[in-house]
Amino acid sequence: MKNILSQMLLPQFHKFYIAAIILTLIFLPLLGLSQYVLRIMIMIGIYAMLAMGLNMLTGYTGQVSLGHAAFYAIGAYVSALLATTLQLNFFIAMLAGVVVAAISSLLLALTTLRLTGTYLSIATLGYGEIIRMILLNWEPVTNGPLGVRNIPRPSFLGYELTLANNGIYYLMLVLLGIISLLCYLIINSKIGRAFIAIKEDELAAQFMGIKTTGYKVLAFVISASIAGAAGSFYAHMIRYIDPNTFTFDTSILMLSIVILGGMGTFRGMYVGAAILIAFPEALRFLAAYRFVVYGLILVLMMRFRPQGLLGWRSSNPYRLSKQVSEMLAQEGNREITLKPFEGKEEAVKG
Amino acid sequence: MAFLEVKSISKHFGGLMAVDQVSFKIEKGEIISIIGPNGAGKTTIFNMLTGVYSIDAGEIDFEGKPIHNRSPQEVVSSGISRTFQNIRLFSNMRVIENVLVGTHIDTHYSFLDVLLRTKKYKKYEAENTVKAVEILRSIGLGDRIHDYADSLSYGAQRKLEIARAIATNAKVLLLDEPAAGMNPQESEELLQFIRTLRDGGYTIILIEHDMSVVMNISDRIYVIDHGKKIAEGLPDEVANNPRVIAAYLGGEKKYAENS
Amino acid sequence: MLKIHNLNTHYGNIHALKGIDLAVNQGEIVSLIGSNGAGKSTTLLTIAGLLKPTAGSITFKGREISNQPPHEIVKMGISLSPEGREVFPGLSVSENLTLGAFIMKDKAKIKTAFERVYELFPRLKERRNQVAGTLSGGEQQMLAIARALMAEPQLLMLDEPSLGLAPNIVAMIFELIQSINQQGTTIMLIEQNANMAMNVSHRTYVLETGKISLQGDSKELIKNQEVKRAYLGVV
Amino acid sequence: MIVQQIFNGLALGMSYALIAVGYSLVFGILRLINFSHGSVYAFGAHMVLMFVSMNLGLIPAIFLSILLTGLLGMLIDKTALQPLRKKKSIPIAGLITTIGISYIIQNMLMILFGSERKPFPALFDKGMINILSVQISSTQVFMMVVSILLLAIMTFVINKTKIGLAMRALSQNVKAAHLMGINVNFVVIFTFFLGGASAAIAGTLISGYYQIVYPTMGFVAGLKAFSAAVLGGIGVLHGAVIGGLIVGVSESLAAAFLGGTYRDAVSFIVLIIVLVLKPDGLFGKKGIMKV
Amino acid sequence: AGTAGSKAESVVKIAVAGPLTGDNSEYGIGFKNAVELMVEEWNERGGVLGKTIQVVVYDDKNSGEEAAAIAEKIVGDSDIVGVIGHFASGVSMVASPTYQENKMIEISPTASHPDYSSEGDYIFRNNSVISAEAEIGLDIAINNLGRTNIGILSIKTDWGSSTAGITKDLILANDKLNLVAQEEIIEGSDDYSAAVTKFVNAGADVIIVAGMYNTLAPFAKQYKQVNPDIALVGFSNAYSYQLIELGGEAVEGVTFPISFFSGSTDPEIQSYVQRYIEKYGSAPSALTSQAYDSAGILLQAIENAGTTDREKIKEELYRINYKGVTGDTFFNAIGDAQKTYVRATVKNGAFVKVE
Ligand SMILES: Nc1ncnc2c1ncn2[C@@H]1O[C@H](COP(=O)(O)OP(=O)(O)OP(=O)(O)O)[C@@H](O)[C@H]1O
Ligand SMILES: Nc1ncnc2c1ncn2[C@@H]1O[C@H](COP(=O)(O)OP(=O)(O)OP(=O)(O)O)[C@@H](O)[C@H]1O
Ligand SMILES: [Mg+2]
Ligand SMILES: [Mg+2]
Repeated sequence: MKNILSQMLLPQFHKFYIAAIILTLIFLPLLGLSQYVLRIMIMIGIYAMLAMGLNMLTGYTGQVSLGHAAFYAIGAYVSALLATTLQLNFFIAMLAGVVVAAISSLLLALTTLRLTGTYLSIATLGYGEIIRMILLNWEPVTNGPLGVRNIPRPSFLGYELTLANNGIYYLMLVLLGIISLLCYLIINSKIGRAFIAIKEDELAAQFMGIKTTGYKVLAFVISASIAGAAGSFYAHMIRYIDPNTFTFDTSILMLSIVILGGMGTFRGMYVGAAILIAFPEALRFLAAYRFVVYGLILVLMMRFRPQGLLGWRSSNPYRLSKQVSEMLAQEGNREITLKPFEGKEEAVKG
Repeated sequence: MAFLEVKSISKHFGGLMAVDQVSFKIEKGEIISIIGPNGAGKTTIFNMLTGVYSIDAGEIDFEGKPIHNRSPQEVVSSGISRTFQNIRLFSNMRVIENVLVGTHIDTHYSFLDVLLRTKKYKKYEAENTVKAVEILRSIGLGDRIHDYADSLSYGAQRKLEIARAIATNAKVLLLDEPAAGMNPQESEELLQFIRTLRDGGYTIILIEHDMSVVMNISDRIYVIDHGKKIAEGLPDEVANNPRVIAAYLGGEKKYAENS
Repeated sequence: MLKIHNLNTHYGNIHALKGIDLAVNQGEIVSLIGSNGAGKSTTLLTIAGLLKPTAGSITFKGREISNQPPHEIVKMGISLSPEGREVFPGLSVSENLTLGAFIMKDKAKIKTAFERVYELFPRLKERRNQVAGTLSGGEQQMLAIARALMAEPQLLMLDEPSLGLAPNIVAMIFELIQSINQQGTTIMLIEQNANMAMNVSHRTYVLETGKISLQGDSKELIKNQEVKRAYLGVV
Repeated sequence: MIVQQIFNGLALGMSYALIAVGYSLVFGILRLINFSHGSVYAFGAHMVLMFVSMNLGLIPAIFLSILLTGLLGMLIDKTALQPLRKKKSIPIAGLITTIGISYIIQNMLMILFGSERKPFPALFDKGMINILSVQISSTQVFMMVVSILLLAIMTFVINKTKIGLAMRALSQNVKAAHLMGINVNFVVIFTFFLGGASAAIAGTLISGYYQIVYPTMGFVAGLKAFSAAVLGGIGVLHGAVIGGLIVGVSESLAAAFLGGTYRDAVSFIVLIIVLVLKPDGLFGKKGIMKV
Repeated sequence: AGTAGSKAESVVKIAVAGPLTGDNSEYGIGFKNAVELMVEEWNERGGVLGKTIQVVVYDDKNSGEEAAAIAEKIVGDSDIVGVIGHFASGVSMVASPTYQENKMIEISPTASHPDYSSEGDYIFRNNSVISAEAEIGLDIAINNLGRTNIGILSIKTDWGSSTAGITKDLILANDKLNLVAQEEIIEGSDDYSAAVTKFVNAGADVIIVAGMYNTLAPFAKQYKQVNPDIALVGFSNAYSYQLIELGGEAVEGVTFPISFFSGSTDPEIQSYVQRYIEKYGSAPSALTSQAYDSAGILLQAIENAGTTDREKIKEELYRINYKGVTGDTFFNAIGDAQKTYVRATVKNGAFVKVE
């Protein structure tokens, strides 16, 4: 039994699973799911995006943000305001939301460069609250507590995407796909390795020549941009936003997904989001006890899997690209003499 | 002009003079050792060389250029790399990934290359991976590349630290007690490995309390006590220096037994 | 004094100790040697109660201790100077030492214990107000050993006490081991420098990948060809 | 008016300080941000209310509540956090656990007591004192005295007693603490007891001051208190108190000169400015980093 | 969707949506209680159109995200003829596009956002209209309490800010009145000392408080410690027995406009209050009573329409003139309830009408 299971987890099967899941997701709406279920799927998608972004910062780089709702809010507001006042197209408005979220995260990261650990977390928490206060107080622009209403739905080539025509759902899938791909590309590069090295041992990372502050700022900007994109999508999906959506609770929910799913994993983000968004809905029958049980679930899940649901070390070998394997095979087991680096062109002397 | 020259550097912590006007130099391809009693200031010298601490006075020149009071990153990119007295690996990364992090500094592709998976990206990734595997093979960790760093035994972890330091394209390696925690057999292997590095052209500065290693490998030895240099010279000279014996080696020359 | 029977310890899936049998008699110095990763440290950690064995028994003075929490084991008179020093980095040297005597109630005894370790390690006395985290590696090692001595244990376990120490201090430590042993403390010793360990100890166990492969009188084992080749670095 | 506003801020700050001490205590020992502290604080206040309604008298009610809330702290550790320690999990896992616990406590309080604001008996209400045209209520004075007392006791326990030494040792190196013969679980549970008891004291005093209790009372106050603890240098108890006062005064002044809706923003801006200038908080020690 | 009338079911469902968990659950639970009470009364009389009325309750935790999902759930159930809810305007407005698109009637007893009811013709509000109430509030300050140095305290929500804004304009338009200070607060803190000090220093003799009971009561307490002579004006949504419970002596003399008065001699209101207390153990507040009437209005409209076809019911709603416990209610063209107000004050720990 265990053998079959571990067989199924072999890397050669991975592609197959991923393809199967993607296909299911694509054909799901055609099965006549209710709009209620669809909406929940969309919320799961949004939180998966948010978690994916926060994961870059917290899961991989080890910087715990307790104020990520701020970037979610900025993306939502910038995009919503541009779309309602200037009638900008959704995609352009979203781009603007992403850019502003990125810039604001850059400012935050640059001011808090010297902070580490809990001190950084609290600074981000403070930042989240400050942004919310700005949304509430800067009435001429944000409309204060009245929020922004009548946000246009996304439209694509003149075709309006709604819940009913599944357009919103597919847009969510596409966005989530793009964000996942981006994260995948970044993590599987020197940037990703630098992120993880910083999380593991920042000082040692510096001695590897990694400009740690630069990479931490980069992680901030990447994760804030993703949150901004998710915020923009949320605003155009829900069509009314006010400061109450972007509270500390929202930041905590994102963080919970990242940790519960498994920091520094991809699959954990989808599963974590699915669980934490679907549970409150599934627990409706409990009435007043709904969030008591929700809390209990959080406690129990951490108790039994403190490293996150899907946070295990892969027992698969490290994947060497074909090119590398060939180069190594060619080399065989020939004796290697290590020589110090002398500049690329210069011949090396003994 | 020496390859690496330390000119009368000092460092104090509060009232404690941890390093007091220490000077030494090393030529390309040499192995020198810094020895001395516990708390003499050896690790502090490494910390000043690599930018962990700023220096209170003095100068450090590498290849004719001053490198003191630079950030660790700048020091590494100039070609000086180190290991730590207390092992500092990226424990949740695999062995090969640890070494790949070491190649970071020599990976010159941009963010755009990453997103587009350009040829440049692929070339660097492939070359660096091959390089990493080669380093690991040569240090005897070729069959452990897939393991996670913290599942290695102590001795293997020390080797991995050295491999990671080499991967940064270092010309000078600063090794802080590399043989600590190794049994005589393993120290002997390490000794051989350090020799081959030297033969390959690396310059090495060693801090070590294991005299069987120090005396057998060093071209020259500097002895520090209470932050001050108290002796320098060839291994034999140092080993027979009464001051060194009194302050450090103790009554008998135990190292001789194992050579 | 200490009897270990069929001891098994796991780290998750890793089977680190695979049925160890070992005994330490009152007044002995017993050394434990073996290559990297053989399971030496694991054995001591299991005795100290920091790791829970998955099978087997450990009795100390006739009492089963494998099911006891670490602090109870310390109270019974077992003290460990662990691998990796494990000092309290933010506390001062003297606070570290005070903690070494945590289980002792008698103030006067604590005072003499302080005097004794300060005499043994004048460097620690000199630095008694420095926070331990800023000590040099060797100074921390001294602190770890001194701290283990503070509780005046009946069984003292030292995991690589010479690690990172200057040769003259190493020599001092080995003299110390012999002298406190003569004063009645039983000692279990792990050393990479097997030669020195076997020179001071009465008996030696050789560990290989979680199992005892050899055991016997240190004086005899030191002549064993296999031991010589594998652990003493002489061919 | 400025003087009056500063005094208003000090009184408010004292309330943050009272809560902050509990955060700081648990963080100082366990490196754990105990997100359940805010709801434990609300729990403490509700228990007083419950015992009062059982006609036990105010003082016995307060003591019972302190005891019971302390026990709740112990229960939290025993059932939820101790298993995590056993598994040597990453510290942040504990954070999610405490969030879960805070959900449980808060929602249970709502089910049992309702979410509405309920009146709480006034404590030590002897009217206002007027000093140089500054109005101070006797309750405020009382609150300050108790906070300083609480701080003094806690500081004494941590710095001068054996269990305090064990607590500090534990915060530095758990493995070594075991080896010293310290009963780690006991010390942690004791810490949680102190944390819970201090939350109950804070809950009682603050509720007595505002004469209000409700299940979510610990949310915003807890957030501010936690920031205050960090501002002062988390883990340093007097830092928590000073941090609380700074947050309180900056809030009060912001409300006075910019308007009430800016108070939160300003207090967080002050927090960030302080941290940018002093990255380890006002009294925080720099982490010992020896390479 | 939306033609539930074709079904030959023997039940008619009404949904209640509001916070049943979370910080605002007291209000959501009030909704649920009130609607269930109203439905019980109707069912005792034989239901509506001969069918039994059933209440289905949805908890939105006062969160927009949850409300959006719930709305989909509600419109997916073709037996439901209308929704009483949601609580906060922001939450209502996330859900209302879904209701509007699916021709589901929504009557919010509490939403106060100025634009809420213009979300569509199926979207109604049975809450007081801010401008009308603000005017009366000010009139109370001047004529009932005889004060002219006015301070305004408001909570920073759509309702609080709008009320404060309108009140302020009215004061500025009147030469005899002084606006001495205006303060806004954010919910979450119970500390009003900064605002009190400012009002005191500005020499205010009356404060108009645009907040619920949970702002008004502690504010009164803290204010009266410093200045026992201050006069306070509240609004109808602070009308709740909890105001007195929480404020004690400090709320003596607080006066507000109300459309629901629990001490009314009207037998209908008497019996409602009685029944409510019997069933739930506490007196109904103004907001709860608005929910009670909202349910009554919806049911009356169904009866008037003679069908469960939601389009027809909606049209009936625009024609209705409902005599409920919160006074006579009719909706204007955009779906806002128009109400008549009386004034009440707290005297000797009870609400009494001001003549
Ligand atoms: N950050 C610091 N603050 C205070 N004192 C320090 C600090 N770093 C080092 N020291 C002190 O400076 C002295 C030199 O320390 P260093 O680590 O350089 O010694 P070392 O020669 O490497 O010794 P060892 O052989 O034991 O590793 C020691 O006495 C140490 O206690
Ligand atoms: N924390 C751990 N997690 C997983 N495996 C471990 C852990 N610690 C030790 N091991 C494994 O257990 C085995 C025994 O380790 P142990 O530390 O006891 O060896 P040792 O004999 O003390 O070696 P060394 O001489 O290197 O100190 C090794 O294979 C090691 O890899
Ligand atoms: Mg050193
Ligand atoms: Mg070991």
